[in-house]
Amino acid sequence: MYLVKVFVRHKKGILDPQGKTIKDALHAMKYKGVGEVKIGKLIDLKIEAKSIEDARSQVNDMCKKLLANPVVEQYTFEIEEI
Amino acid sequence: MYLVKVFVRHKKGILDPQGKTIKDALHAMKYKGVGEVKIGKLIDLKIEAKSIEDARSQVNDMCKKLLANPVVEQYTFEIEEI
Amino acid sequence: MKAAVIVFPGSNCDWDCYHTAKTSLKAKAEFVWHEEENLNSYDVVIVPGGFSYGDYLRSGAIARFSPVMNSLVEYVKKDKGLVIGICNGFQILTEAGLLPGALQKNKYLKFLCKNVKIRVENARTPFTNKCKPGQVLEIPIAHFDGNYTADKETIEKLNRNKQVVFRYCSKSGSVSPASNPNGSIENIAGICNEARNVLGMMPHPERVADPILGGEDGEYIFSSMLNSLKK
Amino acid sequence: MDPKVIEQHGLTIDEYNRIRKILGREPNLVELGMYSVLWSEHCSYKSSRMYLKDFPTKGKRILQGPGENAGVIDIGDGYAIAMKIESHNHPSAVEPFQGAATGVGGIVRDVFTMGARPIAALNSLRFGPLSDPHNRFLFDGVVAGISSYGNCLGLPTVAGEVYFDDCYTGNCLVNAMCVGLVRLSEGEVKSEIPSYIVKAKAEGVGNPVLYVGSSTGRDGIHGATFASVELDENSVEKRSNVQVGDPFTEKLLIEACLELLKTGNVVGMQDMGAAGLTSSLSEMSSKAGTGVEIELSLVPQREEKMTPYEIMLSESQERMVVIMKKGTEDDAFKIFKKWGLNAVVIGKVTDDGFFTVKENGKTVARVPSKSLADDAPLYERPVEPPLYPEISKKAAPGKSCNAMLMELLADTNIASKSWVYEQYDHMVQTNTCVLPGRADAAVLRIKYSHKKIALTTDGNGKYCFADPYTGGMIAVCEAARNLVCTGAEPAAVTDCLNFGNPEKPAVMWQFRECVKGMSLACRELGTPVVSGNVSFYNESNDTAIYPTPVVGMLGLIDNTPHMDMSFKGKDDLIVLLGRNLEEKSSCPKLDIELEKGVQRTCLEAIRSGIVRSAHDVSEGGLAVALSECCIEGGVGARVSFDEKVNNMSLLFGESQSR
Repeated sequence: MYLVKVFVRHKKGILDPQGKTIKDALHAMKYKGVGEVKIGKLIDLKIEAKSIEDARSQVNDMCKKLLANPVVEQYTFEIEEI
Repeated sequence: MYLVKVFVRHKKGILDPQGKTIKDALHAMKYKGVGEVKIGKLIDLKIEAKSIEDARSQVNDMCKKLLANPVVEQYTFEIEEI
Repeated sequence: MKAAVIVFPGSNCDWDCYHTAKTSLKAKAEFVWHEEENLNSYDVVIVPGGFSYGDYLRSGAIARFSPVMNSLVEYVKKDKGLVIGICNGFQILTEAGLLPGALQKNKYLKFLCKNVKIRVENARTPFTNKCKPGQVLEIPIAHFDGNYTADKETIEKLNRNKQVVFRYCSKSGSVSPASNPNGSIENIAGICNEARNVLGMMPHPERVADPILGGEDGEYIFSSMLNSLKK
Repeated sequence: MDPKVIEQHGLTIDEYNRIRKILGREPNLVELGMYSVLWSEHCSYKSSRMYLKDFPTKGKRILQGPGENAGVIDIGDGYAIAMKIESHNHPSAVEPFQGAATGVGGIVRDVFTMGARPIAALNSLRFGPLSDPHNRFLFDGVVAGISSYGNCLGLPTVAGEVYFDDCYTGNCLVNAMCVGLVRLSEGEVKSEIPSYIVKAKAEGVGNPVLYVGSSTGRDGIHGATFASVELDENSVEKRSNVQVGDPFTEKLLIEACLELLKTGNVVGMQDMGAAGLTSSLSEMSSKAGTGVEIELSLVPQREEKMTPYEIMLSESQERMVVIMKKGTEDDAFKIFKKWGLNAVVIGKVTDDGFFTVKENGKTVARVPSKSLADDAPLYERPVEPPLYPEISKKAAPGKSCNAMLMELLADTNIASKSWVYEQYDHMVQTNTCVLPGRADAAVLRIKYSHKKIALTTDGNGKYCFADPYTGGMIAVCEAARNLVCTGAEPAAVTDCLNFGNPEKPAVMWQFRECVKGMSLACRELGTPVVSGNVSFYNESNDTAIYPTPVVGMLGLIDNTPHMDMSFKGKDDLIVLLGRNLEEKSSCPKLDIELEKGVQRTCLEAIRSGIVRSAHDVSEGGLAVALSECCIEGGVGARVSFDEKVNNMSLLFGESQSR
């Protein structure tokens, strides 16, 4: 059994209205030191697989097909055996 | 300048309809090995602060007040100087 | 004339499109459940609005893997008839790669339901041949993720091939940030594919195809489709 | 049983002793939990039931009055409307988004459990002033919650009201209303409108009890008793398990349940509301005079090792109980499998009148159903008019009329609510003829018929605080007036009565007077009450809200034109119906005969075709009403009066029946 953390972020150059709104809100709450803010998705999942390589290839597949939209998003993930 | 990654997740026991629907979709796409799936928010932000302790305390504050809803969410974060 | 209205779990404008297909398209309308796989007998396929799979993960991200989508891709490749994706339908068509680009969260991070003006950018498509170029139509939008986005090359290609069919505009027809409700690049509200047999648009023409609802500009689109199918 | 545990369950010692007498023994913890929920104010109406009897509930159009999940009204052309309004105030104060979202989910289930397809939603919201950031947080979260849930269902939110007043700080009011449509006979036209009205009865000994919908978790345990307990500072932490709504599952549930009803094999159906399994099954078996036996190991569970106590009191959302004819369960399994939902037989109807709960064959609870659902102790609480000075309206310190008008138009209680309703999809299902903001009520057409219906929600806490009796009458009259201004004839009422702590005589007096006033107005205007809800304990840190009865009303338009409020063309005449009075008290008088006369005149004028728009005079008086008509119409207006009333009262006075 493997524990996977998938991080889905906007591709560079793609506008992130949510990030900007939250930065403005933080400034309004006197956190002046805050620079750029970006919002992404965090997907935690458990997966049964024959090996860590097998798990890794399945997760890559799942990200390409479903979990991330290649037109506007990019993904990275961490994987550990539990 | 510090680079912060904030992970916001549902509290234990709080229903996560998105996670369940995505798990069912992955099963329908023949990824039978997938167990529980949970969806959360990933917030990347940069912050100017006097020290790493100061940055840490500001980020904790921001999470409690805005970035995470204490009633249904919990948060953790990673911080590194850049 | 036969029209198919695809129903995904969570579609909620399916009955609205069914009624409009009968009244405005004068078609024999039928529902096609997302697990069925045969669209060849239909002249029109409508991918309706709604919240397929609750809009979870991304609008249309899961619906695109339904069995019916394989036959829709075939249907488009073999140019069997016209496909119109409205709101969630447009999102599903982009996720499935039948139309380029993606629909992101609205710029002001709020769901938005209101009448808006859109300008006909290309009056020579099966969906707009009853309109004059530059004509302004008033058609309502109702979405949280209508912010059309694509990379520079895609936008240039869309403009070059005249695939941009509608842009959000003002009452007088001018396209400017002021008349852009959701942050879409270059006010894009609707596009078609190169073959011109697939249209995706965020506004809901089926909601203004009956005078009692306070507007009839949706009729321009359905009568254009009827007109092009008769030839 | 340790008295502290009893008190924690919101039960008094007398109530506990009553339970012991019923059972002839000490209740165990599961049984105590079941009684604590069913005998809470929220479920049993123990402090209000004696006064609710005042309401008129019969009428030639009324097919189902109070007592079922929703009221049902015959609107002609073979169609009927099911409707109800309910409050979700306390959960929204703790977590606004989910509190409001699950409020919508619950009221929608109350409607389709009768067999009607939900076709419209309305809501009535009240918050503290927006100057306070926490009130802004609640307001933003509640609107976003209603929007996200309703829009996902494809249910148009077509009308409502939002008010801001100091007394609602710390105690926001979130009342959600749902309207459904059902055909009275199987029509020939293929349509999405079902034609099988079903009641919430567990009839037919041996019939299987089916659990359908989402799995059970620890959501909202003590939700029902929580609704009957005053909020205090630490109530925020206590609520670890907030109820979370899943509108996607609810949409599947609507389609699956309506499809199942078409088989004709459904004997009874009810949504799992407050305390899920406990309230639904006890009410269904008590109504049918039967008993029910269930096996908890068969209940689909989302979390591990849930105790019988947790399963019986869980308020997980999007779950229903369905009683099928013996042997027809396969219909349910097939249909619910198609829609990807649980459908499991968890027990059967029995004839011993008992609610028997087993876990792996061992009985963990066994109580008479009737004692749970119907035999809660009824209280005649002490009643005493409060001693507080008449709050007379503060005369504007010499402000010019223009300045006064501009100030009123900018007031959050009067200004445009487009920021709110543009977040609601108010057009889906293509029936909305009059969009929000355009008229005094929403107007929807009924496809395949010549009928149209008008819908509104109205209430005024300030008036009821000053004079509950008249305030109650005004709440009903104003709702009726709003419907009449769209050309509709008022037909029926559903009400949500939001009050403070009933154990305080002043609150109980306000409640009794309000109900008396509302009852009279309902009788006089011929609008019986078909359903409703009472929400007490809207009080925190010892300050109660204004007594706020909210009236949801249905109006009918036969084959005649409907109206909106916008002034249309040049040289149209502007006519004022009713009398302008100079009134000192902050609750204006209401002359019911004048009200009936004004409404009938306005309706007949509209039906005769001589009227181009109509608008009632409410908050902000005549000047605001005229401004609203001009703004909506994009035109100006010139008016003149020769009245004996001073300018301030004439322009801004809120005298009724105009």
